[in-house]
Amino acid sequence: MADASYGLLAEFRNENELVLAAQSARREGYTSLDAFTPFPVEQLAAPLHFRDTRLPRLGFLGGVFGFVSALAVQAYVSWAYPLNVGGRPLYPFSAYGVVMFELTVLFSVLFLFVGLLYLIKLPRLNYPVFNASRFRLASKDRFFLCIKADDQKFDSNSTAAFLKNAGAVTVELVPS
Amino acid sequence: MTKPRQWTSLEELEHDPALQSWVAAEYPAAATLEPVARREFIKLMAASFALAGLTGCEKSPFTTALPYVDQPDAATIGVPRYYATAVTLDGYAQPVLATTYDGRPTKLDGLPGHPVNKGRSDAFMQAAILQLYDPDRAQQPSYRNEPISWQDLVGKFSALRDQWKATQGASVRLLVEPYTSPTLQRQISEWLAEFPKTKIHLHDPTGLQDRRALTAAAYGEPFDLHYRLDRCGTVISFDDDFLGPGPHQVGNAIRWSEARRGEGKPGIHLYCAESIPGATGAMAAMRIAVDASRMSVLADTLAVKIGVKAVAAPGLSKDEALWVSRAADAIRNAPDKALVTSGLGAGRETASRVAQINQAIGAPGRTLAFTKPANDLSSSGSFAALIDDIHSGAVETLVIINSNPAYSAPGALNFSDTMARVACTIHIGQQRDETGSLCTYQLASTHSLESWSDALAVDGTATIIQPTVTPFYDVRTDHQIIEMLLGHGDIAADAPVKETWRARFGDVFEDRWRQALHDGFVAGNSAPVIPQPQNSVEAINADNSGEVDVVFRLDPAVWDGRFSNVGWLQELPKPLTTLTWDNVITVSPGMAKRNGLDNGDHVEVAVNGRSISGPVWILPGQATNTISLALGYGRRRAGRVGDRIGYDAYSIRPVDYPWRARGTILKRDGSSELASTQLHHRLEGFDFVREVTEQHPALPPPPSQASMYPAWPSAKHAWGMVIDLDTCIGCNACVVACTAENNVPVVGKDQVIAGREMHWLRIARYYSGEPETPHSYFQPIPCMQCEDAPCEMGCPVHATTHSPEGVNQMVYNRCIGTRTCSSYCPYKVRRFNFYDYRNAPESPEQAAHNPDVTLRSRGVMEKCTYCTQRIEAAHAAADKEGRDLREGDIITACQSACPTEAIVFGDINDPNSKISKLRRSGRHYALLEELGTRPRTTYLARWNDSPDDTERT
Amino acid sequence: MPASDILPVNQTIGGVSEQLTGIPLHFPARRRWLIAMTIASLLLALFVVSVVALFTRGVGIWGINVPVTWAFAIHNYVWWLGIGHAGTLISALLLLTGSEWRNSLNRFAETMTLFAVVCAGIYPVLHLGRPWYLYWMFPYPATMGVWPQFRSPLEWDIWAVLTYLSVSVLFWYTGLIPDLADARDRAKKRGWQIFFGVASLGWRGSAVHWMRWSQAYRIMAAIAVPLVVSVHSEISLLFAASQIPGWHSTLFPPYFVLGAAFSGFAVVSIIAVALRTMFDLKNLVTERHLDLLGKVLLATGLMTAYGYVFEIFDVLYSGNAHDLQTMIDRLTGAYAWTYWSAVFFNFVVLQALWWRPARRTPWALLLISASVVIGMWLERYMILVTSLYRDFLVSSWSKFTPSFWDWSTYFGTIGLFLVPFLLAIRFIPSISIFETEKTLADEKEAHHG
Amino acid sequence: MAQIFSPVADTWLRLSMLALLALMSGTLVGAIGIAHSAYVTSTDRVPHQPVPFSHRHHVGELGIDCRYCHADAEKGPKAGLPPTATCMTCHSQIWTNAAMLAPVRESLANHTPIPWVRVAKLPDYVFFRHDVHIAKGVGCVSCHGRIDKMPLTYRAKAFTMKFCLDCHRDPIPHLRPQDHITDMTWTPKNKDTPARVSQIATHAGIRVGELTHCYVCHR
Repeated sequence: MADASYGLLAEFRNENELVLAAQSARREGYTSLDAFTPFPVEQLAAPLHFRDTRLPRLGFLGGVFGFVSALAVQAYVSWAYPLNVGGRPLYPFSAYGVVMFELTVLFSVLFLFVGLLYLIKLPRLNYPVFNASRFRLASKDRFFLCIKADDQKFDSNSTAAFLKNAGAVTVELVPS
Repeated sequence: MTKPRQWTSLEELEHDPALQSWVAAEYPAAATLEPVARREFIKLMAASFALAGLTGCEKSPFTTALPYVDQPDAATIGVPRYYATAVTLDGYAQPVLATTYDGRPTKLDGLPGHPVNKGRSDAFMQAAILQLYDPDRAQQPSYRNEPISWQDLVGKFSALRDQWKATQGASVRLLVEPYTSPTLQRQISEWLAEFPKTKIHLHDPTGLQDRRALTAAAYGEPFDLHYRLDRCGTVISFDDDFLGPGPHQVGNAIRWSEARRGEGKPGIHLYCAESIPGATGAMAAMRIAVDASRMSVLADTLAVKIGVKAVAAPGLSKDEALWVSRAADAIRNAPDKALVTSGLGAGRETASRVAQINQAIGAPGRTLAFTKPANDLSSSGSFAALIDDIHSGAVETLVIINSNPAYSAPGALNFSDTMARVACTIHIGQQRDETGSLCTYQLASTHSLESWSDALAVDGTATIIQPTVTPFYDVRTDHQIIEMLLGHGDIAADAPVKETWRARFGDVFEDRWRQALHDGFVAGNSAPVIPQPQNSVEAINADNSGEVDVVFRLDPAVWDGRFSNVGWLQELPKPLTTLTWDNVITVSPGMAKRNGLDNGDHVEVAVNGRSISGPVWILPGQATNTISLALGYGRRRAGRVGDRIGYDAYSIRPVDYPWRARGTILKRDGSSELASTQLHHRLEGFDFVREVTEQHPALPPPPSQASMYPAWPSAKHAWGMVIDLDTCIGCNACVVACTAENNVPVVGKDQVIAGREMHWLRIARYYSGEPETPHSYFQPIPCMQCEDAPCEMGCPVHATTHSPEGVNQMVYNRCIGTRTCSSYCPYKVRRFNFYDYRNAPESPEQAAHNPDVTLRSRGVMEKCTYCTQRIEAAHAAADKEGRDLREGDIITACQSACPTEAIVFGDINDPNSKISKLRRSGRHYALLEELGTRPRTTYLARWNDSPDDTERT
Repeated sequence: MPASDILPVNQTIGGVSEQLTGIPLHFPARRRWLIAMTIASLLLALFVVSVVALFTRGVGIWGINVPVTWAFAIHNYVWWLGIGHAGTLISALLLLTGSEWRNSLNRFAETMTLFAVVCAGIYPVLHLGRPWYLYWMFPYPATMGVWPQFRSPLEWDIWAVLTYLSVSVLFWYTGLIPDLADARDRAKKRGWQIFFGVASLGWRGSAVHWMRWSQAYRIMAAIAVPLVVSVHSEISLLFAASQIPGWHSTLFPPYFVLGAAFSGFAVVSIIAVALRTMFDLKNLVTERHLDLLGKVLLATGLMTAYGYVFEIFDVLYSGNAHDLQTMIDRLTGAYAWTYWSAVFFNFVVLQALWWRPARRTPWALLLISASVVIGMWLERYMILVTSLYRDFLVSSWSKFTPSFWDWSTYFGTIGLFLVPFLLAIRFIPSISIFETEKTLADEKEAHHG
Repeated sequence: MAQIFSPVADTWLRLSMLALLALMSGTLVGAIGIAHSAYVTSTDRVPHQPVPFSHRHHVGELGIDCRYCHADAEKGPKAGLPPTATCMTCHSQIWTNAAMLAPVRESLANHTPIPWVRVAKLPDYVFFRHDVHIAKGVGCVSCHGRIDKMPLTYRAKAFTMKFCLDCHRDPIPHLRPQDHITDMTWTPKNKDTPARVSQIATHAGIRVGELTHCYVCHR
């Protein structure tokens, strides 16, 4: 186990090659995989075993929070200083509706955004993969598959060989 | 309002310099006044702790407070005191009850219990208080326009008197305007006793003497006429606007409204022939527009119909004939309740004819009362005569008492230059005005509210005028000054008046004096007489020069010009035109069409050789060939407010008969923007003003309005207001009263043009029908205090909410100025401070403010509050006594001013209150009822008593 | 190229990346940008002057009065907010409907939205009589014990606008992160690297990140759409909640929303054409895009026109005397010119878009869009002034004339909009890189079968 | 390619983000706090007076009734400050030439008022009436605090709108029998004592529920 290294980074020409490589890696029994692409590639969800719904649930939670707090604030205001405003009811729920909706949306989106950053652990300016020489292409037109060093099956040589066979243009050992 | 405690003297406030340093702190401006003036100014401010709202918001949490050094027992800080006294108009007393806070008069109301005005008031009376605080007043006497002390004057006068003695006063002339003051009368006779050859001349711009001249023509000797409108069923008026502005307005309006209310139907019907639309015509059952010079023709025809022997009149138009016959019918139906009147514009021959008709129907003693003038001035020389004497060099000294001939004399006489030929001219007056500034001596005199004097009301009831505040400038009362001229030195202000009345009251002087001061008047008025009219009607050879009748009218806002420097009145929308800050030349729609005139276009009006030019205003209902000029404008030395506004109609006023002339009108280039507060007057078929007829005396009941919301519980009392459109004569008294009570700012002409006038209460003026023969309506519009107020719903910060008693509350200090409330208000009664409209903190007007009402800063909304300060004061008083509020505890400013009691305020929860009864009337309706705003301010429909029952709205 | 194609396939993904990151990194068209910037800054200066004058002297410097207590301030507020609607609609709505052509437009559309909403949001503050008390509109424990009044449409506004602004910012930034990373990686200079590095929060395009990101982005889009609709409906309540004739109508919410989208798309078209020529982006913003924009413009325009027609029908059907009075005033009164020129600029000119070449000729589309922007401005003027200057009581009828300061403040806000917008297109990728790349990739995919 | 940022950069970024968050929320809380603070409500200052008048001595030790000097309190809206003459009723007899009383003597001599500094001052748009509050049984101490313990006078209660509202919403507990209005130490005894009964009596006729609308104090 090479603790000094973060993992092996293999470069592919397009997303299909990347997806195939990812699938075969999974078949080979590699579990600690990651991929880096210039744009979202849905087909990677299966090989990377991604089925997490925490974010949507966070968004819902935020919505509920906004809804309730808006209702609470407005009702409290009427309760705290009951004033006759144009003969309208003291608790005009129809009028509360607007602000309730607005805050529902606001907090839902806030939760989503903060939740996203929290779950993907950003901001993170310094990260091992940035050490890779060709990694800057990952945001341009190259597709990278990464088998991390903490994988049980990881072995710098054999894994590198496997990646070459999978059709990688280049394979690079990324120091951590 | 519980009967206010009335005060009989000021001694507790006199000579209390205790507060100088305080005033210096609070009113830096006081320091800029001359030392003497300053001392007096401080007296004025005596004992006022921080005046509410004067400083928009505090600078520091801790401010200096200055107590009395020795507090008079009478003074309770912050509690108003009331003085019964009077201000004057045309020399007549207008009895007032003056409210003073900590020594500052802040409000004038009609004097309750006075036989003439019964506690009611008019615009002039309300606004008189602002003249007291006029920053442009003459603040000390001057000699050749240099300040001089009274002591020195006493010396100079004795020198003068020696000259006069030499000629027994032959070289001396006194110039007076019509006056009623017994003390002045006494002093003048004293003068004549000392200088027997002195001549008195009369300058009469407002026509008191001309009216007497008319009666003299009709009855052989001068009389004052009093219309007993309360006993009338029918009144025929020939160009006599007896409900219009003037000293008689309040009395006439009260009597007319008493008759008008009747039982279930109008008790009095007016038939008006008018050349210029006025309040009277607006209230008429049948009105016809007739050129001023044709009035006598109509009068003759009426005389024939009534059976008074009269020359058969030349042919009348169809409308004229119809009007005359209807009028004649009305008289025949109830001759014992009929009265025929004629105005100055109608001329001498009409007056004589009218006198005969009245005689024929037995009006004298029944519907028409006569009194001998309490102070008959007909013996005194005319103004023209004075001019001649001056030219002949017979005049060496001219004493002008409270008159401004340099401005208000007919231009043809060219008084200003003529006066220069007089060696010594002495002007006694409040203002260093057009005349004062030309005189050798300008002797600054006091305002009535700081004077000891006396005057008679129109019915002859005397009022002893007592000061409500010691003068805060170095000035003297007219009487003091005359005493000085008579060589009695600088005596106490009350001495001359006491002397007059000591003679009248005799040995019980002290008690009766005190009583008179407390009541505000001396019971007993001039005894009525019943004269015989002349049989002959002197035919005036009709002047056919010119093309049109030119009628001269006193301005409803600034009168003969004496109120020019009063901002409240300059900004007061004039009845019917709703114009402010200007005078116009009104023409008929027909004439406008003929000469291609539009509102504001400049025209030149020429009357025998002299001409003026000004903007025209097309007035629906004006007689086709009559144009009217408004006097009182074009002043040159009125002050910062009134200078250089409008044209000066005096400059073309005829000398012989100054009320009507023949002239020509000519279109000129250019036009000016006029500041009208209402741009559109045609009713456009809306039912804002509703009418009932004797056939259909009740309006259809309003549809019941369901509400999705449960009603808010009301407090024990629920305030409301009912305004009777059938008795509103649009006199503006309520508007000025509201302005005074609520510290409503004056914004100036440009802001009015921009549509930003601030009146909390506006009188909407509408007309229906054809512009040539309109029916006019007045509709006062205060805040409707809607129960379901759209405005309140719109405010994001709770700055306007509802009180449990149903008042729509506006909290200035919470307002952030979104103006949503105004946008949502269907009645547009809210007013916004687009700029900071408050007076400069150092200006004397500050002292006129009602300390119980906050001054509004820039950027906040304001509106009618039902005079909430009065409501809360009444609550506090009642709560202190542990009792409940009673009917009449609360009277709003507009209500107390209204001469016809058209405005009624009260508790709509109390089924027995006056307002509840009115709300049950068949004439009761709410404005824009269909909007479901549930207004608390509602209206009583106008009676349509037109004999031909034409549907008007 | 097949009809399904939006972007010409004769270009590489990498090429797109280089081209778009190239705009901020080594900026082409410096001169044209500088000229634009100078004009914008002058307008901004005018704005500052106007605001100083306003705050020192009060709202009296404007032409407003009673009854016309609201005019330019609220009128331009609505206009700007309307423009600010297109961005979110384009990116969110079309994202959900999977219309890939939006990928070349959404970024600058959203950027435009941000600054338009800022311009809108500043007006309610300016129009206050006492702006320094603005904070009274927020619920906070005050020593007065008085709170905001939540029945007021104006109170709703504050929340609506603030929500819309923050949501737009977050949505815009979320979509921007990957492109910032791209720019970071393309950057050679240290300064650029740090700027984009921090701005992109260290985004590294990890597949797992992409998946979470997509979740967030799509949900945001899903709630952004109803938000857009709600915001302008709510603004319309500012008028509809009153009883003023010409305002008090249930038609208003949809009428306002459609009008908003209409004016918004017009501005998007203008910007699309402008950028396209300024940065020579014909390969990414193709005639096809302009064509589609033209169609959308036509569609929303016709829907807005329906609003006009129905408004009249509404009045005639109700037969309410006051509504009738106001309608007649609008069509024939002192301000009829606003109504008729609104009709002309909004709908008459628009009809050219039925004609395919008009949609595909940049300058034609530009002119038509410009006319729509003017038309919608006039429409808002008409709605405000004609309703207020003659409401219920004849005695309160008045007039309105905008003052110099009304105009200066308005033109000033255009500077307030342009300056930050020009800075944005100067310093950040103004077309979504990764989304265009994806579109291109999918198309190439489709070609290779 | 090499890293653009060193690992420390992340720490700094996170720290600065936290700092920003703290700053924003801090400002908000701080602002609201200051508005409630003794500084803004100026309950923390003892203004300097021309004469170092001690209420503790005159009220606490000598037991002079408030209304002896503030005579208008029951009659009108303003309690009023004592005229110099009132001071001199005693000080013409005692401390006749105490240095600290010099300003008082001068005031009488030159007939110029003593420029006291007002401690209990409400904004100009608030209309408060002493008389009705006293008539309904609100004691001096309720607003002016333990004046009898003040060597020099200061503002004991923060005159915020909340302060007024608290009492206007539910006046009953704050009321007292008329004969204890100026009493600094009076407190309601347990329910059934006569004091309590008379207290109930005093607030008969108080329009509870009608005292919190705006026009009660603002006009």
